Amino acid sequence: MAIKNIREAINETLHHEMERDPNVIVLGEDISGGAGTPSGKREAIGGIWGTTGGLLPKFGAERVIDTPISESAIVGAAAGASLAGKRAVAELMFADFIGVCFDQLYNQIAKFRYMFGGDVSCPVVIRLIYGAGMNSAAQHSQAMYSFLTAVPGLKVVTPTNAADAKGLLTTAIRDDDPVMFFEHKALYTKKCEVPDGEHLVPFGRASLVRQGDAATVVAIGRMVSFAEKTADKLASEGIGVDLIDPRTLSPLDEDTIIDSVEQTGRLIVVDESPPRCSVAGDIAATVAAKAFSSLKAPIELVTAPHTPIPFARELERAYVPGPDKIEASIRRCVGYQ
Amino acid sequence: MAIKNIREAINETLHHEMERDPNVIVLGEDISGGAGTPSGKREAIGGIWGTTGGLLPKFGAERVIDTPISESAIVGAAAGASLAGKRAVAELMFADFIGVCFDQLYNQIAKFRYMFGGDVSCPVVIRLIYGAGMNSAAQHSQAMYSFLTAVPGLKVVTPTNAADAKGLLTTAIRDDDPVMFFEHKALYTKKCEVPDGEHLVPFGRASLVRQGDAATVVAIGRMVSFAEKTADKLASEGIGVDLIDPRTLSPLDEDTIIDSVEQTGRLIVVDESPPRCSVAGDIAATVAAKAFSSLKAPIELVTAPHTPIPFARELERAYVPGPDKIEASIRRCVGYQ
Amino acid sequence: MTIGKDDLLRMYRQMRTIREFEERLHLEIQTGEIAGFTHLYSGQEAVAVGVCDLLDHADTIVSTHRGHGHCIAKGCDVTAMMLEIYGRADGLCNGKGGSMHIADFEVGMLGANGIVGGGPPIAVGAAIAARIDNSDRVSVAFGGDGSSNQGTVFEAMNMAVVLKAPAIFVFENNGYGEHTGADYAVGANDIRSRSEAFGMLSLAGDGNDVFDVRDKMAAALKHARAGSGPVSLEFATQRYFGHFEGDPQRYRAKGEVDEARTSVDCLKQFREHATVIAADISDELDAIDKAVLELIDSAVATAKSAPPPTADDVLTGVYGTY
Amino acid sequence: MTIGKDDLLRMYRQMRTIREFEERLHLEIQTGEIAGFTHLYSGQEAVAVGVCDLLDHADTIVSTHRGHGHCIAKGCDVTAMMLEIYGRADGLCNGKGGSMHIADFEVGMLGANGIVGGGPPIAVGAAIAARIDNSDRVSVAFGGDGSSNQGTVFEAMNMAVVLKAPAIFVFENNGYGEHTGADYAVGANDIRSRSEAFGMLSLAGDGNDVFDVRDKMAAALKHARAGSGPVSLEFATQRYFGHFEGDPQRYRAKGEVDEARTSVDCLKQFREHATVIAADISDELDAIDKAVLELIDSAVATAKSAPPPTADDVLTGVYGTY
Ligand SMILES: Cc1ncc(C[n+]2csc(CCOP(=O)(O)OP(=O)(O)O)c2C)c(N)n1
Ligand SMILES: Cc1ncc(C[n+]2csc(CCOP(=O)(O)OP(=O)(O)O)c2C)c(N)n1
Ligand SMILES: [Mg+2]
Ligand SMILES: [Mg+2]
Repeated sequence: MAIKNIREAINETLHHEMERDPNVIVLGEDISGGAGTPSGKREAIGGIWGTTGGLLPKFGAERVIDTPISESAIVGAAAGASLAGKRAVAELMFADFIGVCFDQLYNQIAKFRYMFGGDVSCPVVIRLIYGAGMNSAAQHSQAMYSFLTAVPGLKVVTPTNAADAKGLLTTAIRDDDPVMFFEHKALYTKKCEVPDGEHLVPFGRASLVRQGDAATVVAIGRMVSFAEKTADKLASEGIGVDLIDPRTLSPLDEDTIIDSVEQTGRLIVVDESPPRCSVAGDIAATVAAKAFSSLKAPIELVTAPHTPIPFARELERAYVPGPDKIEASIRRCVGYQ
Repeated sequence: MAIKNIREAINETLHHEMERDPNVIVLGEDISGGAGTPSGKREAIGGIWGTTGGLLPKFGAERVIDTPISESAIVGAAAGASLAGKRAVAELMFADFIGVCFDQLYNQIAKFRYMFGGDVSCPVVIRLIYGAGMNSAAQHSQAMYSFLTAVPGLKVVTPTNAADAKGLLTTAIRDDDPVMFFEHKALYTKKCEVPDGEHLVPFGRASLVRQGDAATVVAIGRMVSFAEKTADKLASEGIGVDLIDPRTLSPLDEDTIIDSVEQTGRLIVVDESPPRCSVAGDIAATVAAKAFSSLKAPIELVTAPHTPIPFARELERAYVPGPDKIEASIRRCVGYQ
Repeated sequence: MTIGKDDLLRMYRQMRTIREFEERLHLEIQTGEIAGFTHLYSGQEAVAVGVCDLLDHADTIVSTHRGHGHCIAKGCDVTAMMLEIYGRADGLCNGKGGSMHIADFEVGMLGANGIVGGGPPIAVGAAIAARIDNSDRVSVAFGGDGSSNQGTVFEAMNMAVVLKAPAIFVFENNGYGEHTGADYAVGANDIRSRSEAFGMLSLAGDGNDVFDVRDKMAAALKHARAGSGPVSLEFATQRYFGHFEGDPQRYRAKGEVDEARTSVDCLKQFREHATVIAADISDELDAIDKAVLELIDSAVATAKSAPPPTADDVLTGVYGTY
Repeated sequence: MTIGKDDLLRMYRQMRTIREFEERLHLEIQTGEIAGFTHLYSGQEAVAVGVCDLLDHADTIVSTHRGHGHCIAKGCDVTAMMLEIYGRADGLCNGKGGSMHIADFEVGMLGANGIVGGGPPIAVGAAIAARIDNSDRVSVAFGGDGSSNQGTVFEAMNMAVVLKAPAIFVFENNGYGEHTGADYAVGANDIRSRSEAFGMLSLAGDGNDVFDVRDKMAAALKHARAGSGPVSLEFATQRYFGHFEGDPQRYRAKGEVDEARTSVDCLKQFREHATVIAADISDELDAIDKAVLELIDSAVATAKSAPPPTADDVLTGVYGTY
């Protein structure tokens, strides 16, 4: 075991998987950087988030591919390479850019296996860097995993700590289905113990981050960190909650969520996305349909408002659901008679 | 009043609004047809769904614009024209094609007003022809209004009869916000009485299609027709339900839904989309959060399965939620103690 | 390229099979037994066959909504295709894909595509894979004149150039995108020049002359297999039927199709050329006509009597594991 | 085109204002007071000014992530821009947009854009509107070399040709898309030829020479305002700072920027040309330097002391009515 942050865990996992399997390739914009520049020096950047550094020197430009600014071609090429025997890992430097390649994600990659009769595999991983917290404004801060969770044929993963980042990315790369791997830009420096050597986290298994019987809190992505703080604060007051990190949104570990709600009778879902057709709503609906008899209080949804993401510090801070909002919702839910 | 089908209602509304306001323009692929062909004859088709026929002869090629197969440019051009004083009505001949123009919809059109400080209007209407029922398979049959309902800044409309089609399209064209107008391909020939002259249906007002106190059924798009049949059948057995057609998914008329659930205590939501992050789930979550104390039974979600849409007749029939499934859910919900 | 008699017979059989397949579908569709949208390839056979004749199963192609001809030329089983188009359980895609989504990876057919411009980026990926494998495989993307206005196609061409990928972009300019003419929708209507501007070898040819198509493809293969990067080929051709079956075709000039069928038809031209190269070939060509007719008859008969999928099949084949 | 002294002074003031605005931001950003990603325009001033000098407020432009120069050249208020970049309530977009989303419809500035290639389709729409109004307005889309690989840009160019829309596509080839060179990412690295292949008037020029830019733009305007359709202009230029503030710029050649600043700098060149045209102009140029410096000083001071928006503002301005 060693302490690592998420950025390091992802970089090491990419190195490890590329060593392990010569069919693994990586592509995206400025994955290495420096191609065709006056300096001629490659590795000018190693990915703008620093997650793909060192890959090109070690594995060469054939397998570590810097691309033009052409997301449809990036995702499509990743798909085509994966249909032809590779395991392509493509980076969308901002998840917000799914807008310019959405067809390749939702009409192509997601549907190949089904449309073609069930036997065809497209083992591609799309790494999407998402989330607010850097004042990148409306087009560079979104948490839109709901769009891809909605799409049959895709798997959606949202690691929230370095150990899971390693375990889930390893599973994603070795998985025979297309995986949308969401990395929160504000979590890259989050540190924790990471198992050495082989470490796989299975899809569809939530992790129980905190335990308690007063309520069930399901938090997604960066919201897990906020909910941890809140849970610890409330615990010190004797209000213990189950804090569940689904880890994968598709498949979703309904059992763990429902089992917990059957114990606590109360559900709070925390999601950085706007509320409409969100993963928060999706989980709430599932519980309202499948654990209704256990519910003792209205389901609380803690989400961003139904607005685009504003630029100014004060506005973004007010936009993102924070520990205060989470605490208020938990108290309201627990207090409901 | 006169009997018209939805295709006729939409075509007449486009004619009427273009006559009324010289700033209204229409664009899309084969809106008129025949441009640059050996015959040289325009109006070769009048829109592949026949909804834009007669516009070009009457209003000319400047305002009725046949475009290349370039959806990003179509939606972007509609947006730009609308920022520059026009009211553009663009057709996506299959809603499934949002994949190749999604950025213009969700990062551009939806966000202009907010990003630019709140005073800018982009009064554009995107007509999206959607839905299963014609065995058009995985890429030409989807009902993905959830993707756009999720996007702050957009309004989403789903007319289910000719009168509403006229009233909602009129409102959409005169609205100063971007409106996503979903037309179900299997409903075009559905007929009903349509008011003559000016007829506007306000956004955010659901219609109560059937009345009863045993349960609340919310159905979307084509599902309304199926739910009507089921409701009438059950009514003849003395099981009366409130059948609610939201008509607009964004804004959503939560009050009408919640008021009904407060009477009936039971909710069934019927949606042609797959279940994850769907409008069905969205409505269920809203009710679970805001009308919990009234609920007497688990919320029933009647949706398509979490699969792409299959081609074969037998498969598509099994994929689309039909009256049988709706009936079973209502009975289960009403029977729950 | 020198062409032997077997080459002639093989190419003719392929073209005739496509023609027969499509002409027969045109009739069968009118019975209402076939569901969905069907886009027929009749008239364009020389392109699919001239391009695919020099490929082997290791080489891959991606196709379009008008994909039957590409599938047959690449070696898909005709009966399995017919079953798919009829939506049968034993169809090439178990009835889940239909006419617009036929694929057969065994023969290097990576899929038809219902999205105009959906294929080329995917073809570039397959080409990248070929490069990484140090193989001399190539990857072909078919597309129409209308598709040359879709952004994804340009992105794919540029990326192929940047990565020197062995991708070959084949544009079939049949003069129409649905009900609109290429003279209107394709600025300058010169797809070869669009491709050339990215810095790739770009050739244009006569899509009604299978020999010309094959020669251009031979040049493209020489270039791509040698690792010299992508190639673009534009072929002028025409479709004999509507955009989809049911198209009223009001955009046609009077007698346009009859004229094409009698003057530039690829099969007609082929017979003329072929008899010059091999005087005694006509009987063998007639024999092929007969054999193909029987093949299509039996494919249709098999499809009509084959069992449909069952409702449970809807839920299978979404994921490998879930 | 003949150029009078007022023209010279006006253009110089604009270029100097942009330069000062950006050089000052470069310093202020290091204090940590400015949030988000900022992409500076220093080095490229001659393009924005040469292009916008002949436009009036009725003409529209759409810009990119690197939009400050375009905004200033089109007439946006410099202090209101500074307030926006500082995220203040009285910013041009009330602090909701920030550096990447500045717009001011009053002066025909239809918005910067955080999405590479997001703007050109929108510009085509504005051009269509100009046509419908029978006005002689034009619509300009700015973009970089990297954006010339984004599908949306090609779609926009083709559609503009097809609709003969008065759109002018201005490509600023500064040699880089982020950390990657145009020589690598832009196949053939010849954007002019890409545009020409769609059948539009396409010119290339020296982006460091505001007079050349202005001449090319004059030709473009003559063409577009006359209803002869769209135009594409490619200008070679360079950016002095990193892609965004904070960029380590490991891709630079040694002394690359210093070399550019001393040899081809647009302001330096301008002074040389200007004094040839009007010998006595340097004092006035010096006066402009001084005035601009004061303007930027006061803009920064105003921005620093201005109040931020309040939490409630998050919820406003999403819809006109809802
Ligand atoms: C992205 C997208 N836009 C529009 C369509 C509808 N459509 C299907 S085929 C077609 C015309 C394609 O023309 P072309 O590329 O010339 O191929 P052809 O039909 O002539 O073989 C159109 C517009 C589509 N399937 N996908
Ligand atoms: C669709 C999309 N892809 C990627 C990015 C990230 N990005 C922002 S600017 C940029 C480089 C653009 O290069 P260029 O067009 O040459 O403009 P320049 O930065 O040189 O002014 C990239 C890749 C983006 N904003 N949008
Ligand atoms: Mg065509
Ligand atoms: Mg650049």
